[in-house]
Amino acid sequence: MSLIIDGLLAILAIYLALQSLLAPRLTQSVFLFFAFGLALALAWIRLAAVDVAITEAAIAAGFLGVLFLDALRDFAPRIPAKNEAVQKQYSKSQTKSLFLPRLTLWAGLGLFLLIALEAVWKIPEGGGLTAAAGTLLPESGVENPVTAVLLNFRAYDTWLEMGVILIGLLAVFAAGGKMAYRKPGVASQDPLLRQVILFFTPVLFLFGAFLLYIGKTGPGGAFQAGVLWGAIGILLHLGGWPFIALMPRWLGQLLLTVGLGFFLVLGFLFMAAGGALFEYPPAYAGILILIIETLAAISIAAALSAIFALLNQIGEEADEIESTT
Amino acid sequence: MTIVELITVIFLVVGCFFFLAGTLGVLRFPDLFSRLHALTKADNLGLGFIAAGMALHIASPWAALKILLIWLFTLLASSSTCYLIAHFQKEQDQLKNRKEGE
Amino acid sequence: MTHLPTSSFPALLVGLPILLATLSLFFGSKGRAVVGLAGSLLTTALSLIAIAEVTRRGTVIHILGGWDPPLGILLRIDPLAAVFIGMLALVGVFISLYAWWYFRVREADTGGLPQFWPLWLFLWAGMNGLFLSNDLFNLFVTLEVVGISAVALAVLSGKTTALTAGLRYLLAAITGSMAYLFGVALIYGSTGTLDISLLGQVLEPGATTTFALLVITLGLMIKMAGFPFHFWLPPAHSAALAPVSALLSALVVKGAFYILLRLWMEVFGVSLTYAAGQLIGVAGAVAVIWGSWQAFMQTSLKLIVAHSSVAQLGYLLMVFPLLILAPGVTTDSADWLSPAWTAGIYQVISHAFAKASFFLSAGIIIMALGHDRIESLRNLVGNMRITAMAIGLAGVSLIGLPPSGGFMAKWMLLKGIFLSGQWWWAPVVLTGSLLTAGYVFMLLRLAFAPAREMDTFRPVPKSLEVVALLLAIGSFLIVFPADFLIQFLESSAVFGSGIEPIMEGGEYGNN
Amino acid sequence: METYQIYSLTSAVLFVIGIGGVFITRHFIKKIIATMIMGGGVFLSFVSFAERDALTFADPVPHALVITGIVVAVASAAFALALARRIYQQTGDISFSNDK
Amino acid sequence: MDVFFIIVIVFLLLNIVMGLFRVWRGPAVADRLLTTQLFGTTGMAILMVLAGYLGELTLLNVAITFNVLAILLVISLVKVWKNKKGETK
Repeated sequence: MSLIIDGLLAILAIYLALQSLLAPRLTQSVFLFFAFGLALALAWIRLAAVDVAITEAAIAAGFLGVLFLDALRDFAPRIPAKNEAVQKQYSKSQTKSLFLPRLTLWAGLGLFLLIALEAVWKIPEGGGLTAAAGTLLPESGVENPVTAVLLNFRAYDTWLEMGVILIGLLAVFAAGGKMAYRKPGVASQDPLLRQVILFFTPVLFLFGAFLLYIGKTGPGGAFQAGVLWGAIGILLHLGGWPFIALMPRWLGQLLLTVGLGFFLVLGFLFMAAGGALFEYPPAYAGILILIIETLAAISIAAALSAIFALLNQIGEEADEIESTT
Repeated sequence: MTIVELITVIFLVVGCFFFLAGTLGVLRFPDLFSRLHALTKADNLGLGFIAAGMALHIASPWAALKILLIWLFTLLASSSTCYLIAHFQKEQDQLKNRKEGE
Repeated sequence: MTHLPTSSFPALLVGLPILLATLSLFFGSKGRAVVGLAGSLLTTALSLIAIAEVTRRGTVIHILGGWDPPLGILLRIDPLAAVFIGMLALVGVFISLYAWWYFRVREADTGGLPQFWPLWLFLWAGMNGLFLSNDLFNLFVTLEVVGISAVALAVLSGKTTALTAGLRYLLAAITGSMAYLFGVALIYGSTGTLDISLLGQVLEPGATTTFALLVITLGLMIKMAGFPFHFWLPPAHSAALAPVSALLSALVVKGAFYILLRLWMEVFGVSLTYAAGQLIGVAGAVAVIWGSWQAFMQTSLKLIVAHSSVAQLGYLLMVFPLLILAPGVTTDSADWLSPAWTAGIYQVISHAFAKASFFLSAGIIIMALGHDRIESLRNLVGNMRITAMAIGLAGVSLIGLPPSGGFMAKWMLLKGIFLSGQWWWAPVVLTGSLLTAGYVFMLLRLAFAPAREMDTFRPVPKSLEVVALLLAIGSFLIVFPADFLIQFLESSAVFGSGIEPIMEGGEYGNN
Repeated sequence: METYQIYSLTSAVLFVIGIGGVFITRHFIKKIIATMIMGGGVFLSFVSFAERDALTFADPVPHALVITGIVVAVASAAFALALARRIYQQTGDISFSNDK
Repeated sequence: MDVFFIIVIVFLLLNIVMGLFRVWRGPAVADRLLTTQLFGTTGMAILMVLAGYLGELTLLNVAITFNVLAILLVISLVKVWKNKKGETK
């Protein structure tokens, strides 16, 4: 009976994915993609992956949504006006493409789909690592198995991944060229907007802290908390208080690197004491993991809000160029 | 079927009705402002009924508190949303009219 | 695998560059350069010490967090990984030295590019992690570290061509890693482990494994620009700044090749067929011919070098058909396996040295001329003797003339081809070499030709030219320790192994 | 048909839609969305296998891998968006010009 | 009772599907944003019902996450698209 829900969700997800690629307008695409994120979040819940669902909710509903919406303003309003020639060429080349190559392309994709479906249909029962994780869980220092895997059993992956976030920020810097990033913002004039931002800032902070703490025993943890805290930075930036740009340079750099750095230095310390990298004594594992998670959440939050601020700056620059021409 | 279950069912059905009303409003109303109206009023009412029904069903004070919090936040968020979007659209319309007037 | 001696070197090889990269973020562009160069030297020293440790103790491992696989992650340096790490360290340190002077000279117009050094150290750490990792998902994370930092380096100049090429590169990289990850998901679902050594024992053939092999190969082919997914490579590599082009072309693409080689030989033996090897060999052969021909047709130096990379990567793919034996042949009777492996390893190393030298020389020429159209190379010998020599030597190594490392690679490849009886690859190798000779000698002819119009050569620091020349000489010097290197590699379990495909109608056909 | 099978089949479909979309769509943003859809498919397959292998709790390893993967995918998507916007700002192009 | 919950969830999902029409139609970007709000609210309702149906109270945390981040999109639209022509055609 509950398969109806699953079937409906599956059809919805596939439909949304297809439509977000086929929709003729970019805004349609992007908003259908947001809806796709929601469908996925519901799918995670049906599959009993609440940790993943919180992450997806935070990322898809929050961070990615804001990034795409911010990117849309570059593309959406001007395409019909400015680039009519491009548009014409665009539609022309679409109709011009030959029938036969298209047919081969679609046939190839169809064949690929069929063997993909066969592969997942016939997949043998691997058994997974549930039992292994279950037996070792008491030694990990936390009660939530997902947190145990993330911060203890496979801490190396998590650590490298925090490196990836930092690299992502550096990469956005690299793509941005030599832009004047440290512009003081203009505080928003709208009283309600200010109140909303001021109200939601502590709410986001408290809920993030709650998720961070609860991550020890139940769904939640550093990433979810990091995204929620990053949303604070984004809100403040949007409200005209770009505090990341205004804080002293060293403090910003400290916030960005403290998660990655502390994680590694702690690992090196225990390695010097005779263990392996990221090997924690079981008695202290719980408290060490909590400290690492807190610092990691701070770094993730700082990195995400800085990424948003930089992308937003690219848009502002584009606006300025447009308004001068 | 106990009396609590009956109340839960009634609350959920009423909630679903309001959700349907809200969605129909979003689909059928002619302009953005009335659609906003339908969405932010009816859906929140629907959510409130469903929240109340589920709080009764789960019957744990901690969960009830969380559900209440969710509902209050949603009320706050959607009333601000309503205002902000309406204000935004008004400015956009004005801007458009001015541009067309030029 | 867990019975092998443990060592801290694997952890340090990844940890140290990342620690230094993180540290360098606290400095301005000058401080970053100092930390970056010091970090490069330190990492190189550490890599060499680690290799010495491996020659002494054999394969060493590091069990991260003390959790045994399959739940935990294991890092290991076996001789094969040690050779790749050594190549990365030696080529990397020269590129670092070049970059140090390059950005000092160009500080006025690039602002010193403060992002270069931290990204380069992150890239280095990611490459080290990739060579060391023994875990499929961890390989994905290291691939992403390498991929994102590589694209970020490629777009540093901020020019439109670089940005467009960079976006194409990034989309290809994301698509490649997602395809790879889908394969990993299927393998995890069907076996419940991610550890490469364990997978080699438990993986069963079947539709799922075959599809996983297909998407993983597809993803890695996109990442290493194997034909027909080479489209992103020439624009991205030619539009980047000179030190970046060098490290992208010489080092980064080798990462995906390394994973492909490891996974085919250590994990997917059960699913591979003779035809699969032939197919990837054909892709390699087409890449050799197409890339060399395209390089021959280009008129700007960097595009010639970038297209030549497509061709040289094709040679790497042509090793695979030799490693998968025809039905009925056993590993013991196949005496071409050792030459084929040697050819692959030597192709990787000699291409790394020669291509790095070539791109660095191209950077010097751009610095001197302001552009890199080849008709202005006239009288290069008169103006910049050292750079002309570097281009000549690197070109000779790419063609595969004795006594270069490239010669060693191509000669061993031909030996393997003839011993295995797969003679149809031989014309491809020879044609590729002829075409390579065509564009290299075209460049050299121009370099020796008397100047027709007066192209002004601005002075360029001698140190830059010397670094490029040293790399070119390096591609010759690597031939001398060949005996030692092959002996060292033979202590690795995977080196010299071949795959005996299970015939149709056997276990594989029934599934 | 089990619950996990519905989702693992869906994951294969999403993966193919994504990989097709990357090559077929033209607009930069749509290409980026296509890579994210591909990622969604991959993560869905991981989590569906985790549900299949559940004992008292679902297999935590794929959940952890997916959380890692989502964050990695977001970092690369942010970078891709930055590149796409800069290209549009400099040239007005919304797709790779020499795509046929 | 379980059957009833499933019916409610399916009903709410169909509600979302109907709402998609507005994403398709637009016409203004604000209209499309409106539907993401609709999805958010409906999604929260689904989450609550699922929490009761599965007896998994942690799902409420997912709902709160949706809840506190839903406002982010609206604020970013309002701030970011200010003085933009918007999509009118």
